[in-house]
Amino acid sequence: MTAPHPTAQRPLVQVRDLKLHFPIYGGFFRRRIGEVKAVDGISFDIYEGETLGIVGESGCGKSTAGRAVLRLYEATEGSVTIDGVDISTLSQEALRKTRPMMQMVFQDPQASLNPRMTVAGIIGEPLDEHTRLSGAEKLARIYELMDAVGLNRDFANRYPHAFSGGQRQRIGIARALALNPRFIVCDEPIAALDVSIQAQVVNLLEELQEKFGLTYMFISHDLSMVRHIADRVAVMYLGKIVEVAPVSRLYDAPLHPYTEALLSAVPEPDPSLEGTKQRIVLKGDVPSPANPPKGCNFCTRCPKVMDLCRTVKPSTVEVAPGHSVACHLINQNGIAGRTGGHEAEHNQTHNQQGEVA
Amino acid sequence: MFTFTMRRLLLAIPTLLFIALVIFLLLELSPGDPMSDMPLTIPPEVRQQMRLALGLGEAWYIRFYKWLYLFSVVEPSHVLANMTGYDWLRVEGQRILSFQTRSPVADIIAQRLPQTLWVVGLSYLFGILVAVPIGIYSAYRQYSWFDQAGTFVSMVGFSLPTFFTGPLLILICSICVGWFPIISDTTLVVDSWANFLKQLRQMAMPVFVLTLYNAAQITRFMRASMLDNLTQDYVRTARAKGMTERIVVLVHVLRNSLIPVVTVIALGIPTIFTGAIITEQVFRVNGLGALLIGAIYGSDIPMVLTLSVVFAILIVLFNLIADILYAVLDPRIRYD
Amino acid sequence: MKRTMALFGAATALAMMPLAAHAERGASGHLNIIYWQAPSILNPYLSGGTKDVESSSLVLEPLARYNQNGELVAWLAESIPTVENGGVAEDLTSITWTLREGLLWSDGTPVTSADVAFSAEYCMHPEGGCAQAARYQDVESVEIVDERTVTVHFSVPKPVPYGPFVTAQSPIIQRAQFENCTGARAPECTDANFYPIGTGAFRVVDFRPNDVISFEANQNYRDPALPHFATITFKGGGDAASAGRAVMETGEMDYAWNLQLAPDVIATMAQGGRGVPISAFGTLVERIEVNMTDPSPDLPPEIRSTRAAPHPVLSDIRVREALSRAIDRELLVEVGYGQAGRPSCNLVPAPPIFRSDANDNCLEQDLDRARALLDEAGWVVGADGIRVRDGRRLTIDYMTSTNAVRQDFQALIQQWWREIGVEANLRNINASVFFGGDPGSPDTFQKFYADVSMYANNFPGTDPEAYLGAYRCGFEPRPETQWQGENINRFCDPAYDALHLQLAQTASIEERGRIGRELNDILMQNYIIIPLVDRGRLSAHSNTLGGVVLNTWDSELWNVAEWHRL
Amino acid sequence: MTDAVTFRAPRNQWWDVWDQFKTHRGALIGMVVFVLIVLFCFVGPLIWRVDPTAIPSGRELLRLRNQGFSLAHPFGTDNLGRDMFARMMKGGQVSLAVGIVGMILSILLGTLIGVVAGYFRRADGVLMRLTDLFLALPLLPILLVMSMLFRERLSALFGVEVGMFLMIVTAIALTSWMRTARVVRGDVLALKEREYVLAARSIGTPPRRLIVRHILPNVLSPVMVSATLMIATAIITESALSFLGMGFPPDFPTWGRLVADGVDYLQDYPSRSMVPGILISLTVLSVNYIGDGLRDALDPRIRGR
Repeated sequence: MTAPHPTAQRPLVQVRDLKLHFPIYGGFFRRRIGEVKAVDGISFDIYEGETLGIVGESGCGKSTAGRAVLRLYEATEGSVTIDGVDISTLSQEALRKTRPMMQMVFQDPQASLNPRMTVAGIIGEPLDEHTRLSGAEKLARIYELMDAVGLNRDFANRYPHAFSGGQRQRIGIARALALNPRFIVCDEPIAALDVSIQAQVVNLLEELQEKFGLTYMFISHDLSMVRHIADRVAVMYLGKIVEVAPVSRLYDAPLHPYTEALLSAVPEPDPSLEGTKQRIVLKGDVPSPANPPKGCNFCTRCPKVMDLCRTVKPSTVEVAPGHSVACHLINQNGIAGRTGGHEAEHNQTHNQQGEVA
Repeated sequence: MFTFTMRRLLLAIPTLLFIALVIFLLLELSPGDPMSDMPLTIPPEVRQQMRLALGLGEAWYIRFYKWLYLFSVVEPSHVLANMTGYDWLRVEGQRILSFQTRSPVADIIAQRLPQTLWVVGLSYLFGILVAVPIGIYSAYRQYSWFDQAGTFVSMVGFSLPTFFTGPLLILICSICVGWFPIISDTTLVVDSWANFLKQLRQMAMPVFVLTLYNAAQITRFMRASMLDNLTQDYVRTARAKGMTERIVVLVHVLRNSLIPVVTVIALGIPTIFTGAIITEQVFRVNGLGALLIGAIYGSDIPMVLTLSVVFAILIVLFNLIADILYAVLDPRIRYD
Repeated sequence: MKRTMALFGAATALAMMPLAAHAERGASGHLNIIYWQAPSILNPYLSGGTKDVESSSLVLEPLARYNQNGELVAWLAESIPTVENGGVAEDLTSITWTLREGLLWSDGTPVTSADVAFSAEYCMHPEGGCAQAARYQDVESVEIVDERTVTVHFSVPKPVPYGPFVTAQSPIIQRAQFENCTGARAPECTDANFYPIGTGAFRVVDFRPNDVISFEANQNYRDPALPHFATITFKGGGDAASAGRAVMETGEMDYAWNLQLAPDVIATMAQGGRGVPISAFGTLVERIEVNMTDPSPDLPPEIRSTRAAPHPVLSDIRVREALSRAIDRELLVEVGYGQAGRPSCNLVPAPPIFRSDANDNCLEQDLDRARALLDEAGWVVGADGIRVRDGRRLTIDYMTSTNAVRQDFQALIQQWWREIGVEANLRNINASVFFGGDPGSPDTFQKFYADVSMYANNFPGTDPEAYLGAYRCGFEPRPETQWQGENINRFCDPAYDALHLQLAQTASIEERGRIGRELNDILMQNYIIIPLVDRGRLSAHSNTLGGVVLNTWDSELWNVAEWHRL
Repeated sequence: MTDAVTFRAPRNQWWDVWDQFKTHRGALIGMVVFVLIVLFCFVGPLIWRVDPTAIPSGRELLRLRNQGFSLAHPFGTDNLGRDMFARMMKGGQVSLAVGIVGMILSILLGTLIGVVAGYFRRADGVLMRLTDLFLALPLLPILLVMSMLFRERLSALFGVEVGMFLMIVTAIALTSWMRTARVVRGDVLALKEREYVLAARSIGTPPRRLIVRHILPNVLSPVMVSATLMIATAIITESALSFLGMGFPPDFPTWGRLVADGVDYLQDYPSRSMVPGILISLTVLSVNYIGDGLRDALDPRIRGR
């Protein structure tokens, strides 16, 4: 599980300065008095065949970002180019035509399946929308998909309420695969599942990626799972990406204080090491995205906050190939050995996990 | 909350204006004519003159504008003056005159209001008083014989049209048995015990019929709302804490169940004023409902328009009150 | 019907009895009257509605009025002016009235000729919208001769000069009260319109429009012993059935007006034993008006139902006669009106001098004759029993206002017509639309977008000149007149017009009777109008109420001063 | 929509609904009664072949009218000698048809407006104001105006009776859709945020099909409940209109009309208004019970218990 060399591959998805602001109306005349900056100017690329993990606390805008990338929400600003097509400017009809290329797997397998449709109906819906298969062809395709995700063919005529959570998520995955997409946004696909099932689903996703050459944007708050599946990871905080790096680099040498804090919270599987782990506990709450801090978004909770952070927004700097950070510490001091201690520690954990994987 | 209320009130103004316009145009388009109940012996020229004297010669928008001015400025000033006793509040000039009676519409409405309030208001009150305990008990003992009977009676309550129960009651209670008068004496002043009894007797039948209907509806709401709450976790918790059943049901469950019921009751209040058209007709209670239908039959445009807009105002107002009540009673709901 | 007459006679006899027991004003106590149509105003000049005119007749009185036999009797006037007694000018252009001596308004002020003249002025004001303006037609001026005398000058000779100030429809109102209420200001005087000061036996204590009125005896009434009742509650609203019940069954009310109910319903109520129904006949005739013009919707609107397009079927007198012959009028009366109706073959059924007996053959239903007439007209019975001629089915659009009795009549007549091979399409229209006269509505009786229509009409007073005048050429409703006009049938016959002109110039009552009958016969024998029922007035009074004399020529309450408790 | 697949159909969830419905005794009885009434009105005339408008000819009428219950005339005859049994069937046809068609129109209108208002944010404000407006409008003037504007055209197109029927049904629908619209809008607002709707959008399902496939089936249960209540409301509204003289004309039997006509005869021939009155009440009662049962059966919380 080495990071693919970014430059060697073609970016399939290019997100540039994507913003999604939900307006807030208020006051006597319901004027627009502000906006919730759910996604506030994020940019990243996803290369063909790779998995980009998006991590962050709940409410940081990662799900919204995922939906905005697929243009399920209309972005306020910015562009999303998938396979050379700028989907942020397409007409509704043209967008509809490009939908087969990009699909989504949802967080809650219960809520993402229409309780009044059969499994066959749910998996077949994309086929109805985008293909003109005959009844038999469609059925064949549905079975094929069910086989692919490991569902018993006999279940085709059942309704979702008859299935377990993991099976439902398989249905959702089968639906996403129906049109042979190239890019799938997995929006916390395992968050609502039992731990034992989670691994099955993630493994399924990996299998499918290999088999069909899929590109994933894998949104999760489960850092260990992301580490397992992702090739590169982007860390989001309050609508912004604070750090992007290949998975090993990020886990081994996080540069942003927030990333550090997040990683410190990952449970240590080895009890002997548990004691040596330094947990960074962040103080205070996440500020409201309607009213983010003036300077760096993280300045209110950052353990290493400086005066500069409170007034000036940090710009994103590429500190190494494929590793970008938005932090004044980096900008001022370069990558100087400030975080060295941590690096070593994480290297160790990485190795152990690597063995497990 | 305050801005929410103010905003809703302000928004209500264009809504009401539009309602007034729609009703006016409907009446304007409607084929009825205020002259239609005049005897045929009155020749056409004279009818035409009478029509002109009613102001029907002017273009519709002028008449609408005039009505609007009178309704929003002159009439409120008179109502205010009558209520406060300060005569200087009155805006001089013509008032909204009914075609049928040639007298100010507001005066007639004020005259009819007490009768409607007495009969319809009282039956609404009785309806609530009867319905709430029945609703509580049928929910508490769901599927018991009491619940089944209560359900049946309340179903019958709103399945029996008042135009059917009314005459039936008259036949039984007035004609055959002779308990109650069939014609309500609207001049009766309750100043003695005997007159009070008389008033009770003449109100008995219409109040009974309407109470049955109102109670039927409120019982259903009360029962459903109680049922919703009885299955909630907090009820189990309360019981587990060792509270007596009486306190669990009458304090915890009832308080929460009343929230939707109170708003339903508030929403129903405008119907007290609009009167029960059919019941009033059947029992000859000359209230606002009877006034409205009489005015519609007589194509009395100013009367119908004024009454309808007053009703519309009440409906809008009580909708708002219901919303506010909901927010006040239910801490989960907040308007900003 | 016999029983009615007996009852009627009894009531009259009672009224005539000397009433020693009730020699004192107000001795009879309280009277309850119910009108199922509620009065909305007590000024008959502002509303022509019968309920309003009759309720105000308790307070306001005319100079003269008609009694139950249709004879003119002096009321506030000393006597009836005629040509013979010099009250009416020889050239028929003026009439001089003299008030009784010592008349007082209920507020104690004297009634003068100025009040009389003012009453005319009030109604004749062009902006007042006076409902009784027709009674003051052709009045040039009202001259005050002295305190008690006025002379009315007409612009044309008036053979019957008893329009102004006669009957409850044109009473005398107090000048002092209404002085500032003329013209456009008339409707603003709510107090005056609700509480008129009058000379009648009662004065208004409390008026609630469309609901109830309280009256008390007028302490200044001219006869110190009258009225017998001290107070009246005049209740309005509801329906005829409950009004009848309240009088005849529960005894809550003493007098109920105009009980338009099915005869068996009335009979059951009468068994209640607390009151009796009374009836009397006037000039109201339920009839079928035949459209002489083509109401086909295919015609352009400027021609449809106008004389430019004669009716393709009904222009044939034989068809019209057949339609009339097929009807069993006795049965209609039996089903619809009982003692409140009798079969009629005339447009003018009364008074006796105007009543023709030349058309009585219509009383007998004669289906064979009707069939023969249609055969003769070339209408052949088709496969489904409906007659056909030149590919056209004999179908008739039959409209009327919505009303239970009228729909029963429609059903019966439809059945009879079917028996002679005529198909009737029934239509009924809400009365407020049908009689509304809105030129924009297709459903008014004036527009007559149907082949035949059924309703009732009568004439005020006892002289049918104006009534018969409606059927002259040029009086038909048509687009140019905004569909206003009284010649509903669009009948036009120059001979008829000439004869009517003759009537307008004749003063002699016998001669007027002859011409009137002749005009009636022309209309009847042309089957322009198919009369059905002479509709009487049916009211009811309590067994304990005496002095009621039902009068169809004037207000039913005309002699209320003499009503008393038995 | 889905079922090209046809083998071993698993138990449709409607069977669960039916199972629950069956346990509600009132609803079951209500259903039986309602079906019986419908059969009486629509199949009855095929067996009882008496013309409800036939009047005995000539003077026979006087003998044959106002008869009581007998074998020849199970419900007696009216004041024109017409058979009340046949009139009751005929009247029932109209009343039930008004109830059912009025309900369908009202539900369609209410659902349409509710869905549009709930789904398309931009239409929401306007449509909800419209709902308020209609809630505050009096029914009677609307009916009068409609009768003027459309009667002749409708009569010309469909004949007098059908024309009048369409008018009344439309009027009832126009003045009763608001409650449904509000309920549906509320549900749609909630449904719209469900993930499966988002999922459908991510597939590229256009709004129209999205609504039909994913939103409508899921608002079905509140709609069905309000539909049953609507039938009852429509029957009563029509009856009340006829009673007030604003509905069908007197020569056109409907239950409401028959009650109104019979009221005058209440004393002599009480059955004349009692029978249609009882039929109205029975129909409304049974429909209300069906609605009650449906409400329980369609509520998964209750069904689960």
